[in-house]
Amino acid sequence: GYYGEFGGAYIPEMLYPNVEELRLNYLKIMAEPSFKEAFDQLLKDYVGRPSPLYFAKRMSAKYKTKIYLKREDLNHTGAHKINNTVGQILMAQRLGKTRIIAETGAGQHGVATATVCALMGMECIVYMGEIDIARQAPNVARMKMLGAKVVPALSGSRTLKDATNEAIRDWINNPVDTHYIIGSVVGPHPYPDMVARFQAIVSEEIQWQLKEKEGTEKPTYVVACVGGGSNAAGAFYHYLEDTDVKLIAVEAAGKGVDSGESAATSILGKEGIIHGSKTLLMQTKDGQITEPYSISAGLDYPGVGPMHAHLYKTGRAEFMAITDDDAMLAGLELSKTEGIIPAIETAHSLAIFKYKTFKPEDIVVINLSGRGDKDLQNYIEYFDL
Amino acid sequence: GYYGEFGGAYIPEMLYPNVEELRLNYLKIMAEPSFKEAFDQLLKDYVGRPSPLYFAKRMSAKYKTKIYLKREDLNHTGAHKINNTVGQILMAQRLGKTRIIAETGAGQHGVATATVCALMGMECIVYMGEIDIARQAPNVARMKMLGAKVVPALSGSRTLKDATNEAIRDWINNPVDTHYIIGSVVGPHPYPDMVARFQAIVSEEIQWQLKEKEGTEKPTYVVACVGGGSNAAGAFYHYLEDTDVKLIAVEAAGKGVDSGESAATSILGKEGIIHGSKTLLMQTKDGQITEPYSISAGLDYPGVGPMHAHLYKTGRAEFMAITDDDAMLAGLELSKTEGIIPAIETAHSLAIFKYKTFKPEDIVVINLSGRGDKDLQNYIEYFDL
Amino acid sequence: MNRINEKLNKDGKLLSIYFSAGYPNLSDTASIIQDLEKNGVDMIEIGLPFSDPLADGPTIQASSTAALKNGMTSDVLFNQLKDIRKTVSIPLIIMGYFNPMLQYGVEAFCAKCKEVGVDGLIIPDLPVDVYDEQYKSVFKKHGLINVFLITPQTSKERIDYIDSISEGFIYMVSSASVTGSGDGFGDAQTAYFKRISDLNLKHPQIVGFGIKDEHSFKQATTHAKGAIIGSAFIKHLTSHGTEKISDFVENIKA
Amino acid sequence: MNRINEKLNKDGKLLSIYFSAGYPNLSDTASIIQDLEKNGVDMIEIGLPFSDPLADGPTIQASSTAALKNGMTSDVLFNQLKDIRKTVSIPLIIMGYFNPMLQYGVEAFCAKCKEVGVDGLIIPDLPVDVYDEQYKSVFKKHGLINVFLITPQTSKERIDYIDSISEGFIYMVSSASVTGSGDGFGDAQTAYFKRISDLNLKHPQIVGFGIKDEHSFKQATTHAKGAIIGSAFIKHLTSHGTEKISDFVENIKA
Repeated sequence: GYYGEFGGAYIPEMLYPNVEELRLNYLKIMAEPSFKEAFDQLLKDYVGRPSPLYFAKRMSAKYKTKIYLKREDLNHTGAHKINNTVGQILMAQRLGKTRIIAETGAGQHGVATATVCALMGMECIVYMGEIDIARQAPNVARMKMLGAKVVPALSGSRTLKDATNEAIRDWINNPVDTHYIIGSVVGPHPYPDMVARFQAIVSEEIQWQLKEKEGTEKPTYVVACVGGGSNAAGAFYHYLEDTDVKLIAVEAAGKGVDSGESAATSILGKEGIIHGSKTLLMQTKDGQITEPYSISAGLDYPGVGPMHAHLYKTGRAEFMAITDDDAMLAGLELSKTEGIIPAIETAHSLAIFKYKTFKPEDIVVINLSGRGDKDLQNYIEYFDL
Repeated sequence: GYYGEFGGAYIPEMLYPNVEELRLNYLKIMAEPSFKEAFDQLLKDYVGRPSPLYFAKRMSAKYKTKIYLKREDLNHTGAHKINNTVGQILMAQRLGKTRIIAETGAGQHGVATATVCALMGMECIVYMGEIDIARQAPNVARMKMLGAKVVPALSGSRTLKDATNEAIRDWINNPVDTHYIIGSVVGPHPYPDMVARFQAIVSEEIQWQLKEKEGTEKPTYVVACVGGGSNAAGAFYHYLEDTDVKLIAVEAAGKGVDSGESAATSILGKEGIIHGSKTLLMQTKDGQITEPYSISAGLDYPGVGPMHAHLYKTGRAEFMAITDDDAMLAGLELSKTEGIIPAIETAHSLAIFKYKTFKPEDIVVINLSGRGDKDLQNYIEYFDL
Repeated sequence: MNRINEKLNKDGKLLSIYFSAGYPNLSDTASIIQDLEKNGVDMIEIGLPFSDPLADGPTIQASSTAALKNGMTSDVLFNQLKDIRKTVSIPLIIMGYFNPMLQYGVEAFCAKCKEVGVDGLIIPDLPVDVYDEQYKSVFKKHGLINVFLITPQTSKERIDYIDSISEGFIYMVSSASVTGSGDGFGDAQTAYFKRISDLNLKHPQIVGFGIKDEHSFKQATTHAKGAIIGSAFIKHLTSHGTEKISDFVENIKA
Repeated sequence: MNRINEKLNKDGKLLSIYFSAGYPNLSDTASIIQDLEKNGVDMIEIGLPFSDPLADGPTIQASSTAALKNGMTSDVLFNQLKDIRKTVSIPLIIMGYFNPMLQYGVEAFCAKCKEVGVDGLIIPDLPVDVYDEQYKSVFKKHGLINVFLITPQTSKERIDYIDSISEGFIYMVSSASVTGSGDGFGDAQTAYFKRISDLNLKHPQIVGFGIKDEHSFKQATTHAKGAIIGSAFIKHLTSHGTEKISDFVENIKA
């Protein structure tokens, strides 16, 4: 359950049976042919996989390199999140669970969870910070349309971190019938590993798609934004051991890495424990977890998955920090250049071309983790559209 | 250029050269291998085709028949509209055009047009009724993000019909460099035929996908909603000649077919000329075109494509009219039953199960023409979410 | 002989005026026609208003919309014109979109035109080939001249076709643009007028779109038989009502 | 011998009280401890507040948040406790989440505990196996007892493991639920208390979660050595401040 020194399961004893049940079973269940079949079928017919690997011609011309976009924005519900929730709902069924809980920040994981619960006819409770509920009304409405109960987290800063605390409390209170669908590669082992395996379909597809297009499975670079880190985990997964392929993880610098309003967890964080996992997190010198800031609601998580902490610590991945302003401009640029409005999370990845030059023969695969419809209000206000 | 008695090109002489140029070239261009290749490539890598044919297990169980959903909602920009705009932008390039105009009502076709213009780096002007601009702010913002100029139609009822008038005027004023991307199977010949051919990919895929799943290319029924009729044209296309396959076209009854607030064009319309085509349209006895009503902004067009007028007149397709209330409830039902929030247009198709019973062995393919994100505000208000 | 042909056969340049029937007030139609003739106008296009006039600019659309709101319909118009030939002798042409005529019944519409003394029709969205195939005989039966448009983009071949099927004049659209836009004629347009004139077609051309004053009327009629003024006259009606029609006409013919 | 073991060795049922250090006021910590001992409380859990206390209910979280806002830190707490052993002799346990300890340095934290006279720790999110592998020797070196939790869902095998590694008592969570919820104990819970008691573990059990009054204290201690009250005491502090601690304790021990 560790990535180097990071990971583990730093959980209260009350959670031990739940987490242990999952730990003992998840690999076995994932290996069952009937599970694989059901998972693959849903990814294909319900999620709409494979998501295309799209050669961005005009962006490539502009930045004089070969830019491919992995189109997770085309998945059902509009982001990579659904890959994981489809996997976990099947897992929950096989574990005999009848009740699903989840946390959500911007609401994307909440929607993806509510979606698979509707699909399977399972009860769904989504914890969401009271402030986020007010900020993300459309996603709250989507969850309700899908039949989920959205419970406001009233404690702490009333945002994602607190919603996660509430979800964990719910799980503690409902240890037998409930499965907790964590939305990123965070939380106690086996979550980071399990979520990464469900998201690994992203790099699995990149391999054969790139082979078709470029005759090689190996891009020069794989680029992904990192909040908790699930889309990056998926895009990196099959390349982790292959050092021919360079990995770039892009974090949210908010108003600037040193501004005090940032979510550049790897750069600013120190080793510690958050939500059951040892990793890098933003905290005071006393070990209190601090509230991060990013214009992107999906990136303002104070921790980062243990896999990414390890990638940072070992230097396997290059970490870049992109400000709000750079991200917004990159989002607009992709819209005008390729006709794709990206999620603001994703826009961070696209902003690296401002700071990093690639060779003409480089193949740069960017994981286009989500579509920007959910962020329209932000874009409208930022650019005064 | 005719479907039975319907169709033709009832256009002012000022438009003759443009329409004639298109008429003389469109089939030839569409048959060019390089065109087909570019079109297929974009449909695959950019739009995300094939869209899945999804077996809706829980809906099927509920209605005791085999229900398949053709997932056009998973296309880039969220609806079937993009199939046509991708085709037309390639057509415009090959005709040497440098400027694109379009009309839009709810904004979906405007977004799909702005998208392909951004993709190709072409100037894009979208006409939209002043009232629709106010009602559909998110789609207006999307078009602006994509670099399009949105011009308000200030005349008449300031909705779709008037936006179409303005687009036609623009075309009259710019006969040489401009291509007009019409969004549905309406307008003068060759538009209805050309748009239907670009949308025909929908039924082409249904054929082989159903063959994979059910061992037959032929569903018992194909169901699609009809405003102008492009999604139905695409879903019906390859089954038009095959009377083993029953076709159901679903129109918007608004507050009731006889309420005076309806968009059930085929049932309520009379033969006439609208936007260059002879078809069925809603009009006064003096031949003035009337303003239709539907809760769905995509269905409140006073005309219908000439193909559909012909399908209605000949009885080849069964036409049903579904009210606002039935559609909204069907949209909620699909959300809670399958985890898919449909566009309100599409929700009309899903409401037929309330009125029509199918046999257990029937295969009912419903064209899920678009996703409901754009309609969230409507759903929120209607259900008080 | 149709009044239109009679008029075309005369020497001199023709001033034709378009206005929307039923505008500014529903009952103004007949008196405007009478005033126009009285002030020396040679021919009149009576606009039958339509809800979706896609070849018209904002000015004419606005007058159409107002006329519809005033209650104008095909029936009302024919009723207003039923005694017009008692006082008016210049050619009268109804200009309107095809759908209202279709709903009225094309045959019935033509019969009514003949009955009240209308001499011809201009139907922008009835293409010449559809007319040729389906409606020519009905028009002829009722002695109506159908007028077709050409534009700077119309090919020589098509101009010849239109010339061959025409019986009155050819409506020469000054530029490929909806009515009411433009600001006098430039070199391209005058060259176009000359080019068409030089074709020596069987039927004379009357220029429409963009004529608003003495200057543009003269430009237009240097090579053509006449010119039609629409938007500028509607604007005059909007500003000055029906009282000062003489001022408007005098300004053009000055 | 560690004060905890001394206390456990005595006859009678033990009342242990939890409160958040630095609540209601930053400087209340020492006086609350003194008052609790004065009123006959047998053992105290001093809560080191944490920003994200995921095993706590709303009452304790609110007191933690208030304490943090008051300025509570590990350093401040150790400073407040530096003379505590001059006046207090009952066992003192720091209960807190692992991250603040990790930032302080586990070794340094343990050393400080020893220095000020803290006898043990309860760290809900430090799993027993991680403790076993990585931190046991540090705790032992500083004479600190680490207390582990069991719940109704804990397997017999795991209970045995926890019993084997424990040195003081076993913190028996009354139900798999966060602190401060529940409403007295039902049959399932009392059966669970008896089931654990019947295991005759090496280490005594003290029940936590859900004890709030004389009745629930008696229920909890029928089969267990003692019980811990947290949320109910915090609520008392919130309502009555630090003045009437005697009332609270008397009500439990009545």
